[in-house]
Amino acid sequence: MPLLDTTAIRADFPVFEDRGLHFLDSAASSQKPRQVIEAMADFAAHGYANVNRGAYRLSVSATERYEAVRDKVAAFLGAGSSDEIVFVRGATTGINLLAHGWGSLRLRPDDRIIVTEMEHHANLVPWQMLARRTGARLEFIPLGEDHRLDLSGLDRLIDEDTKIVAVTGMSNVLGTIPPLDVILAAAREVGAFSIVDGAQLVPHQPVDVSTLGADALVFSAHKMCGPTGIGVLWARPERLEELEPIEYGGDMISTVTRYTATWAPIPQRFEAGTPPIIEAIGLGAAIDYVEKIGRQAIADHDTELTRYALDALGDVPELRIHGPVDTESRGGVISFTMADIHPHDLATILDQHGVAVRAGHHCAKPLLEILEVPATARASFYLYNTTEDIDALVEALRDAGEIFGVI
Amino acid sequence: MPLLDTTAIRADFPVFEDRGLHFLDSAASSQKPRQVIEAMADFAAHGYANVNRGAYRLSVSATERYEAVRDKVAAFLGAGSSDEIVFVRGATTGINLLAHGWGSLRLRPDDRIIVTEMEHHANLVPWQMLARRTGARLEFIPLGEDHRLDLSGLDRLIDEDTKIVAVTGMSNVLGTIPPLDVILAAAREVGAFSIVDGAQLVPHQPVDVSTLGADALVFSAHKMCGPTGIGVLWARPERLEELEPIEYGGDMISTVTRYTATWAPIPQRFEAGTPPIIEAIGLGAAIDYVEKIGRQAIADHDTELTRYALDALGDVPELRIHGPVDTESRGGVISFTMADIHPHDLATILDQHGVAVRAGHHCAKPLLEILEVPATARASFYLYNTTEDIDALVEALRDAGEIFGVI
Amino acid sequence: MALEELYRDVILDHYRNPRHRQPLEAPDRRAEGVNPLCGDEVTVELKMEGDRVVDVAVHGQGCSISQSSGSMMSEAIKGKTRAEIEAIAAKFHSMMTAEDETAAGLDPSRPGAVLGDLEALQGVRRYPVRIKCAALPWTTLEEALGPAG
Amino acid sequence: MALEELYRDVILDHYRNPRHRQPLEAPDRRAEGVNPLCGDEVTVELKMEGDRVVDVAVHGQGCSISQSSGSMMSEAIKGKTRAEIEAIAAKFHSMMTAEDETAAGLDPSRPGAVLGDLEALQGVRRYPVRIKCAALPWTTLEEALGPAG
Ligand SMILES: Cc1ncc(COP(=O)(O)O)c(C=O)c1O
Ligand SMILES: Cc1ncc(COP(=O)(O)O)c(C=O)c1O
Repeated sequence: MPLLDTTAIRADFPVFEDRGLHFLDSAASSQKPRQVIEAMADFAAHGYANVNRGAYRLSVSATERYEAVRDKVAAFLGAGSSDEIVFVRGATTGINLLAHGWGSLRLRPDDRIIVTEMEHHANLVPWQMLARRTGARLEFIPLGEDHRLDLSGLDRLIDEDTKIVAVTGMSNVLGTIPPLDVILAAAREVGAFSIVDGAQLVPHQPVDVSTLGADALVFSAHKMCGPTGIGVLWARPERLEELEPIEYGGDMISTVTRYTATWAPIPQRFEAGTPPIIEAIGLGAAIDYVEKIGRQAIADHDTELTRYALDALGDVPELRIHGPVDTESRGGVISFTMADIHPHDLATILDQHGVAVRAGHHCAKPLLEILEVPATARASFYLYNTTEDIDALVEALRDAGEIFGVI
Repeated sequence: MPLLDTTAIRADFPVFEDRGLHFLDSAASSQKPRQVIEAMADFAAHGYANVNRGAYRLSVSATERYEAVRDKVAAFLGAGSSDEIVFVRGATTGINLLAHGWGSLRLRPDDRIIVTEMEHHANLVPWQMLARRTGARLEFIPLGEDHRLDLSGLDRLIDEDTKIVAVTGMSNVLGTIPPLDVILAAAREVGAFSIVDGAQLVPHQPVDVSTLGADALVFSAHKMCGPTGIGVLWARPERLEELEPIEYGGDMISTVTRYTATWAPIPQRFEAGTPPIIEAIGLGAAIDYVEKIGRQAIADHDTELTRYALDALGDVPELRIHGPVDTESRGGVISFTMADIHPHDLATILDQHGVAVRAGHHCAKPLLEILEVPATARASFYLYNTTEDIDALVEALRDAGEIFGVI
Repeated sequence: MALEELYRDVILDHYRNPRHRQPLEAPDRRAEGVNPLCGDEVTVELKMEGDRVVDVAVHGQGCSISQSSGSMMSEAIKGKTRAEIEAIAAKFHSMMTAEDETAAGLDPSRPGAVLGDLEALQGVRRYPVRIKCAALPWTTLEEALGPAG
Repeated sequence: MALEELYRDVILDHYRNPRHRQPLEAPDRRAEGVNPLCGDEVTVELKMEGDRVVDVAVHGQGCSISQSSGSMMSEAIKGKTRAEIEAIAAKFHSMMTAEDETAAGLDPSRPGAVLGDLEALQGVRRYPVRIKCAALPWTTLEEALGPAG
């Protein structure tokens, strides 16, 4: 039923040589195909040197390969130019850069920052702290009954005082994909800086910033078959012009005297110090990998698995799903609880069945507050998952129900 | 003459399968041994999952391996506890964290920040900007005639108003190793926060923070046979207690409500978001590699090569060395210029001989101002270099002299 | 799959029917513990008479391991002196880290003889990530008791 | 090793004896260019009469390639109209990026016939990292001239 040739794909991922592993935690971080692992190892072995300012061939070619990944990312996102691509450590770092480098300078008391009730801490705590520093007010687009956003009050929330609208592209707890077009249009109308936390979205769906309507987008390589240690901040050139660098050091300066410094052009200005060079090569290989399979195909595959899982989980007694129970505007992330079994206990039992799920607050405590659960277990799908993984999940859940005597 | 078995060592570094490569740019970044490359590839292939909060075995073992590297770093540095080790993106990020997270909150107008005239921009520009934000004054321990620091005015520079003393452990331009003990003792006397930029020092010398006398030390893995994308901030527990986190997001919080958050214990508090997990494994392997060879042996090897090079370069007509011309308190970094040949032209010619050196301002523009040169060429040594590399350098320099008609 | 070894009935019983859960009116000592990795929470409240814990409350939220451990702990320490409690805690910790029952100082032929219900938690030993769950009430108790003096 | 191809005598001559180095008294136009990667600097000053560059100064600091390119450029553009300069610049850029002399529109049998001394810079083509050095004076000139109008 799923659309991808998972047999071929799984053969690319060495971790699945362990046949008993049902890895359902890609929302935390994805596994890595050998194409990515080998590209990094090969570059580290034979092509490595520090980038920029190098006058010898090894360094020149390393610089070219590093910069070629910037071009690749720009093309991948539909950006107008590679200069709109800033390499950062990850989604978290990208959001913090925007909060410190734009928000701190521009927000005034009683300005508004709008987020949603389903943000990851990475797209919440930086805005809380920005609000505290500047006196701006943080407000929330609420969650509706259906585990989707309730946009009925959007006009009141996003008004002339609204300076920043930061919204997740896909909830890492519920799987919900918000109606970005509506929210971003409202932000544009009032001239607010609009930011999409693409950590969950970009690895799983085609995203084209030329039509997205956002001012900025962040994502991490490690959730998209790529390495840890690198992520991307894309922003419109006008917004990057407004952004002040917050990390200072080598490679981000134009001139330095004893007491003053001026900044290098964008995007280097935001990349102080030796960048994650080997990781950039890995990100390039990850994009190649994902593009070869096709982002739409991945999205469709996610959807099919989600449909299958919602169905199968619906038959498990005492199981409660937290999130939309259809596949409309949702990704392959399913949170659940089962009777009074604590999610950590669930996860331990599932683990004994080879089923890897995450349990906890998923870095979204205020959302779990609303869901009125201290924790959930979460299964999430990616291009290498199969319906067998879901069957194993369901069987393990039944075992958990029996061990705890709830079914 | 050098003390290390470079034949065996070079066999560990795949890049040297290119026999014609004389890599003399380790001060910018070192090459990577297969032990490091393979450890990372193997972990990415078979041991990878996101760390923390994982309730399944793969994630638990990834977390344990990640945290074991923290222990390894603590032992490597002689730290009292693993809780004193913060993983950062690199030396630059570590220094910026201290400037923002400690300096911004604690400095008052007319407080003093002391650096030296031979700092890398990474240990200069963050302090310039901190001075600007807080009204504190930035002052410099001057360079003496002998390309070493002139400490004669130290008493006046480091006084009760001095709140931060940030000094390089080894100049990345001159090779000079400052008398850290004297400077750090002066800082301690007045209660200033003392910081050693160990980017060049730690990879090349035994460094033991239990006797160093500093409050904090930073270094990057990539200059020490390790990967890009990770570095270390060590600081005394009391100082880490005083430090505010500056990046907010997952894994660094204890509780989060809609409008407030409290921080996780140290050091997690300073590590927002998914950390450089694969890179940490690489750093662990790099430490193993360096420790197997021995840091004192590496330092001695550097010294022998430096002695040989200073000798050989001394015989090249028209060549001028910028930095100490003996091996006393200096590392294996030699900057030079030759007659009116621009360093970039030198580097291009050397590159044609397979000799990789860096040319430019080496991210130390104020120092080059003092040296009265806009740029230098720089050769730097590491555990895989041999006297043949230096012979090739000298021969290439003679060729350059001939092409430019200066010798 | 030794899951039955982990989730013994007595654990599930304490999880579902925690003892001494009712907060004390005016506790002499109180401490809150959190496992930052999983979010489990435990609060320990003590009523002291001299060196003796005359009443105790343990409440919180979290997995069956942390909560049952807290419940069992409350039974084990009530009425005991600090010295007696320290001895129990030491036995408990060695049970969590020991190789097997005998090494842990338990008596395999007489289950429960040494640590009572707490012995049911020894299966946790095989699940290193859960040991912190079992230990949480105990570290919180330690904090509540404070240094001897 | 085609280093002699790169560092031709005429380049070294311009490097050491740069033409039109003396800053102008009251330039009509001026621009400063920096190559952020290597730090090379070039300043271009122009004295205009209508569309024509009647006097020029080029000074700066950097490698033999950027500085000789500036010096040669100053000779090539002095007295020329904007349109003529644009034509020279176009030829120069195609020389830098072309596959070989013929593709670059040069005449291999008559060195210097098309671009004068500037043709000596064609060896730079084989050193991609240095092309930016050669181009720096030209991009700075473009900035000094500003958009046509
Ligand atoms: C002395 C010194 N400090 C700091 C740095 C910055 O290190 P990184 O670029 O890895 O952050 C370097 C390396 O370039 C250096 O040589
Ligand atoms: C929605 C969302 N935003 C942000 C993040 C943070 O990403 P990272 O930890 O890679 O910085 C995550 C991942 O945990 C996420 O799921």
